Amino acid sequence: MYLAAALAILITMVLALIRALSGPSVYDRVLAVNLFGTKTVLLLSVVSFLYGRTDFLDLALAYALINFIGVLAVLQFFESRERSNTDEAQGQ
Amino acid sequence: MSLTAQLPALQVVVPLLTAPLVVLLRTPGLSWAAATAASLTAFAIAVALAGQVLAGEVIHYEMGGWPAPFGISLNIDALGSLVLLLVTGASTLALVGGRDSLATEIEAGRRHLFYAAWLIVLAGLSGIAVTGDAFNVFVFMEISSLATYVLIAAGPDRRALTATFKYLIMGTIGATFYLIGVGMVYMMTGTLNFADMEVRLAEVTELRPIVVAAGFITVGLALKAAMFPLHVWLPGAYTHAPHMVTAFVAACSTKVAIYVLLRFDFFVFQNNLSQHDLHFASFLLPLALLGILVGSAVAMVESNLKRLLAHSSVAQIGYILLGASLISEAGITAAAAHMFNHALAKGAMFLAVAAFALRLSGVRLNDIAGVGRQMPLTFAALAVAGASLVGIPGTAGFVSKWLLLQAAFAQGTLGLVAVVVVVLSSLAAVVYVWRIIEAAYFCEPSAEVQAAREAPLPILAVLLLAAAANIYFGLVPAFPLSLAEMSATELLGGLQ
Amino acid sequence: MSAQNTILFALLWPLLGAVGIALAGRWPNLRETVTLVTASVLALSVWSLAPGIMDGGRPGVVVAEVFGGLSIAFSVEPLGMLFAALASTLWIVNSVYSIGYMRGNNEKHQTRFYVCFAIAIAAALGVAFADNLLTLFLCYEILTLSTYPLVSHKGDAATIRSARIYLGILLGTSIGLLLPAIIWTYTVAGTLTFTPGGILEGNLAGPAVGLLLGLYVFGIGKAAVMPVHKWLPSAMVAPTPVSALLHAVAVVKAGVFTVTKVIIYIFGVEALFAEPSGGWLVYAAAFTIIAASVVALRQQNLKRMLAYSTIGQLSYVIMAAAVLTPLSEVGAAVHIVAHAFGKITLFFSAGAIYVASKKTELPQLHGIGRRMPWTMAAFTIAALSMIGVPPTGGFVSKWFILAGAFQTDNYLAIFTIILSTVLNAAYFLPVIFAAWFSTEPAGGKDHGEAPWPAVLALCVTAMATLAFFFFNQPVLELESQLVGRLK
Amino acid sequence: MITVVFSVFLLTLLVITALGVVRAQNLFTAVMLTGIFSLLMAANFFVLDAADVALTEAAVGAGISTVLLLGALGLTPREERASGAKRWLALVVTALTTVVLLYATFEQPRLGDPQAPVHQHVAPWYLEKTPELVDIPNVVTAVLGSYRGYDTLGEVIVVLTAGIGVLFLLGLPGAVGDRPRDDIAKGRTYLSHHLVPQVVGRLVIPFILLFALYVQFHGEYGPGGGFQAGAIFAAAMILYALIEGEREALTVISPKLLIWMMAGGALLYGSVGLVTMALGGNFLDYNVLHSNPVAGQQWGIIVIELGVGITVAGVLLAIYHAFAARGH
Amino acid sequence: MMELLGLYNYWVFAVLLMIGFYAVIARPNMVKKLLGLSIFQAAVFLLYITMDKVEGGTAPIIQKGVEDAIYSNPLPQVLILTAIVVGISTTALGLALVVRIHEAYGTIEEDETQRADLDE
Repeated sequence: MYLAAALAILITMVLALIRALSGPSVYDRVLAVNLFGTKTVLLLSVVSFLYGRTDFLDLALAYALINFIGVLAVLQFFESRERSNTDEAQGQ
Repeated sequence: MSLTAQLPALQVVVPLLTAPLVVLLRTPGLSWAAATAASLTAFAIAVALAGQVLAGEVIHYEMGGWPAPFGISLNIDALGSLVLLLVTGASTLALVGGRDSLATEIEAGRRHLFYAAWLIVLAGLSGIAVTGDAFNVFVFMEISSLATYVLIAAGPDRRALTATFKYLIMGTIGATFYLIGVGMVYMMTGTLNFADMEVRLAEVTELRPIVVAAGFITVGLALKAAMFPLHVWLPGAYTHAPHMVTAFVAACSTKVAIYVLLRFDFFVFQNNLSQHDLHFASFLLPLALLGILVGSAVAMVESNLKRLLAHSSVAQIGYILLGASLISEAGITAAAAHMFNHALAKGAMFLAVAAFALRLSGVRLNDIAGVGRQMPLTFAALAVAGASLVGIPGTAGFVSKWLLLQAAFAQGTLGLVAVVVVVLSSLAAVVYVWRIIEAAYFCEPSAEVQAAREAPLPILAVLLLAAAANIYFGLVPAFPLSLAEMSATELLGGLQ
Repeated sequence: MSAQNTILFALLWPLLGAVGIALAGRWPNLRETVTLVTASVLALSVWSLAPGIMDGGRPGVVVAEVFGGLSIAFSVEPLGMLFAALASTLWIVNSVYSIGYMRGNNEKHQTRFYVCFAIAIAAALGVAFADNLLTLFLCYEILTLSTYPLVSHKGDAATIRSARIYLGILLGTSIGLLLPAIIWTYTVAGTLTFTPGGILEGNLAGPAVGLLLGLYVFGIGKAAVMPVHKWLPSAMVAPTPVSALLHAVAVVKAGVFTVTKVIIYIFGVEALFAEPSGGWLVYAAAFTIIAASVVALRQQNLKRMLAYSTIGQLSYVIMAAAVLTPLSEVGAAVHIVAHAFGKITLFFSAGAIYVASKKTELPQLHGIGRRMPWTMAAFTIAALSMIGVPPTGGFVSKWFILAGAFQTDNYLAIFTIILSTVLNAAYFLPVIFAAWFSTEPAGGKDHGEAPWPAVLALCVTAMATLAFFFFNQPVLELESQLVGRLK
Repeated sequence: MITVVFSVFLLTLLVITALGVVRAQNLFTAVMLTGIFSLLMAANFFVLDAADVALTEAAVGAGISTVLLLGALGLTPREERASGAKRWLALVVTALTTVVLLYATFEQPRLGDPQAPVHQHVAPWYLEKTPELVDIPNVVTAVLGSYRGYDTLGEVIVVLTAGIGVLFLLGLPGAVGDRPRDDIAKGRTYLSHHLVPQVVGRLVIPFILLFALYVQFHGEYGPGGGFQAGAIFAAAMILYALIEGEREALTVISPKLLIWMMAGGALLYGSVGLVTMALGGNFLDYNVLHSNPVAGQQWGIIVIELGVGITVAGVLLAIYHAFAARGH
Repeated sequence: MMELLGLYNYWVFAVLLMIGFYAVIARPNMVKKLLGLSIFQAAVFLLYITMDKVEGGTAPIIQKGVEDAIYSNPLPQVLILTAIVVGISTTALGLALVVRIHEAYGTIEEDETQRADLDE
């Protein structure tokens, strides 16, 4: 049961990775990274159950939080870049 | 426990914990004073430890009170003590004399961070010299490296940044290689303690990973030690760093890497890998010889004083490695003695460069033309240190060159090649040191030079002290030599 | 004062003198007085050692143990005694002369000149008294370094270039060849102490001996065996008193002295004689003698001619030592003295001519004997000594060298001496002849003798050259101790 | 068996991602892929029973490191200049290194081999003695805090050095360099007109901080400890800065306080060592801290972990602000 | 088969090392170099963590009441915790340098900065 879930997650991870590698737009990549992070959280949870160490679910929680912050940082980065690009365009 | 018994820990802890304090001291003067005091204390501790070591003791200390393979133990033998003296001595001299020089190069608002990084370098290098644990070496290597990057990046122009970046990349590669090697040794022995490794290696039957580990450790440390041809980071880093940093770092940091190299190869591997000495020598010897030749040759044509001295360092590192690669008592004695003597000579020369830089606009050879008459004492110290670098009798450099040549002679035909190379490079040293002396003394001074005055008292005092040490240890070399001889006996102790 | 203390005193006194000279630098008269007093006291103290040495005493003193059983130590033996006595005595004469020359020429940096001179003398005494090769090497290098400022005295670009050659060759050969030779010696023999009979016997044999000898002979660049002679003509840019110091008092003498000492005390005369691979040295010396004489023949500049003459004369000493017979070893020692007196006179004369008339080239010297009779008389005597005509000192040493060569039927040496005598005559006699008997070219400067201290000095040394022919017994007795017996 | 399969799968993805990082011309893409790389690495660590390391790798590699890289990319060109040149020498050197390593692998112990030397020496002692000598469940924390506490002190100093270095190079308005704190743009951030991140962020920050404290003080019992806690705390404050603005973040934790945190944590750690020395023990010998050595060990570990946490949080935040302020 | 798969981790370590190392020495872009450096270091983390696994073991956090549990080796984990910290510290410092280099040179390509240095 857990194994099947794990397998499914792994396959999703592959798909996310393919999207991240091939792009083509940056938003594809951002989304792929976000998806990948989510899948990692899931994988961790499933593996904890598989190993019988459910006390490690904290870890998955940490991953989820980190993932959120990471995505926000990326967004901020984009916003700032677009802003500066438009500023430049207006300046010209 | 008595204070004496705590000295090995204090050796590292004093500068290590003064560093965060210095971060909090925001006035440059106060942070300088704290750093100098910590460095002086460390030097005093190193002297005390050297006294104990000379009395025939090998000092052990268990960090956290945990016994050897489980906790980290400190282990100070003769070679370690020698390196400690170099590190703390160089730092103290450079700090005591360097206040004015550093004040001109680093803006006041950041100077406390600079001094903190300086102390961390000091602590890191001392930490490597005292520890008996292979992974702890890595940690302290990274401590000292990271802080050294900060010090070098503080250099006056933008080239300091690129030089630091190059050093950062190569230094990290070196440290990671070392980490790979340690990992493989750990994999096959289950321990990180040097002494324990040696014992447990004897039982390992599958030696392939160990051989590879030996290779990685040697290459990694050779990178850190700036062995030819892995020295490419060194000239830039030494040239563009603040002058006092160069004086400090050039005197000791590569020697610490060589120290670890010797420890690993002689203590851990030599007994357990068949023909390791042969491999070690055949790897090291040609590179050492090439390094000597190339370093000397480039130094002969360089016109930037610091770059010239940096290339000379590449050659001098070759001397040390050459001595070690002879794998004889005489050779290692020479190597250890040369570590000490080269630090004295090169440290003093870079101090003199710092003194010149305080009074002149640059340190190229034409910038210092005729300065000998305006700054006679500074220049006299530079000349003495230069003589020591060349190996003129009566100076410290002569003693180790003598020992090195003697050790090479004892090696037969291959040794004769080494003799020829050393002799050639000594001649090159005559040339490049002479170019400095001639420029400073026998060329017509420019208007700027004519207005120059003698360097300020602190740096002058330190410089003269260093120059005097070059002469003193040339005439009465008993102290470093007995440490060097003890080191050789220790390193080769297992071989007989 | 015990002999040990005298040795230390003799080494430290000139250094002390140097400090005194530096302090007195602002008052030229006081400075020169200090120089003269220092020189006189030094000569006296060195001479006071002589009786003890004549009686077979070998006082020694260890200054410092360095490492590996090596030490900085000094001791006095006959050869060193001779060299020390020579150097310290000639320093007095040279100082007197310098006063005349430097003042007459209005030279700059006179204080530096006298200070470095004193240090060079101290180093020369160190070379003379060295008890082992390490000490000798140390003093040898100090001598090189302390004479550099003297050679580059003038300070212009050409002078610096020449001085660089001087320093480069001397330092280069000593570090490149002499130091390896010393270390090699130490490696095989385990000691570096000068020992009668040598220390290498039984430790080194075969072609290695010849090789080691080569390292020594060419490593001691000061001995100016070709091809490491280039520094001597280069050093001619120096003021004349310095040339005198180089050629007669200290530097080249230190070179040949060291070679002789190495042959006698390191290799051992008999051991080296038994080893055919060391035989090349006679050839090298012979070649240098002839070649230098031929080159001297073609010089137009007086000082350059004298320089090449020196190169030839030095190789006399080398050849004498290399002939390896007791008589020739004595001849080598004696020739150091004889050549010293002769050559210093010649340089003094050349300097005096320059001070008085600013003339440096041979063709300018026609008829100068009439203007400067004292100077040219001294010059003549000295030149005759160079050629080896009795009654001059040069004859005595040549006699011994020849006798030594005959002892072993070394026809090469005999032939060389005869040929070089002819060549010496060929380049000296025309100069003398022209000076006395040709007529002076018109339009020259009207001048007389040089300042009196210079003339006095060169007359004294010329007299010494003559005197040495008659009163050479003490020197012979002293040096006969070198080889134990005179066969 | 399961482990091996997981490992093989994850590691293959890891290699593909690494290749992607190296090949990507666009540095932003490379940074994104580095994030994936870290997540994969962390997942793999977790599969290999290294829970503490997995947590650290996630917090540092995927979190802080990405944020810093983006911060730097904001200040530098984002496109790598195309270079067609193949570096044959580099290829040969790397290939040679790899071949040497592969050569060594064949005599190395297999994954999970219980007979491997590493499991015979030293490590069993830790597992066996920790309940008795230190009595905390997380052996990793025990080794980190006590047996190899000296290494960990070194680690804190490494972090501190990085902080010192970045502040030295880039300055931090209000603490290092000439710029005052007010120099930084106030109020509006790039995210301030996006409602969802604003609301969610404000909601989540207290929980992240709470979680950081949990990781800090639960480190003796589960995965975690000062280092991870410090990183998570820093991440929370970075989040605050992202949604509220740089200057607001620097008002909450002032630059001066950041410097005090950087130095203070290390000093706290070191002073534990000095106290043990004063009490007659060796440096960092916690046994002497309490009449009961086991309690002493626990006290010691708690205090030094706190020191680690403070320094790491201070340094990571300071570094982030240094990069961010450089852009304004 | 299992025997060889048991070495797979080491091979991936070697390959990752190679990828990272290549990026460091062959790519002129400094940010890329730093990314390569982190891959290079991460490879070493993998080497260490691979060592700690024991077949059938679990993370070395001792469970109350479970008597016969096998625990993996805690020591490599501790070492790698330290190494990760060192890695991020190096990256942070390197990035700060890159930012400063960009400000000073206007480029972060190493060959271009070298040319600029030579022109001085």
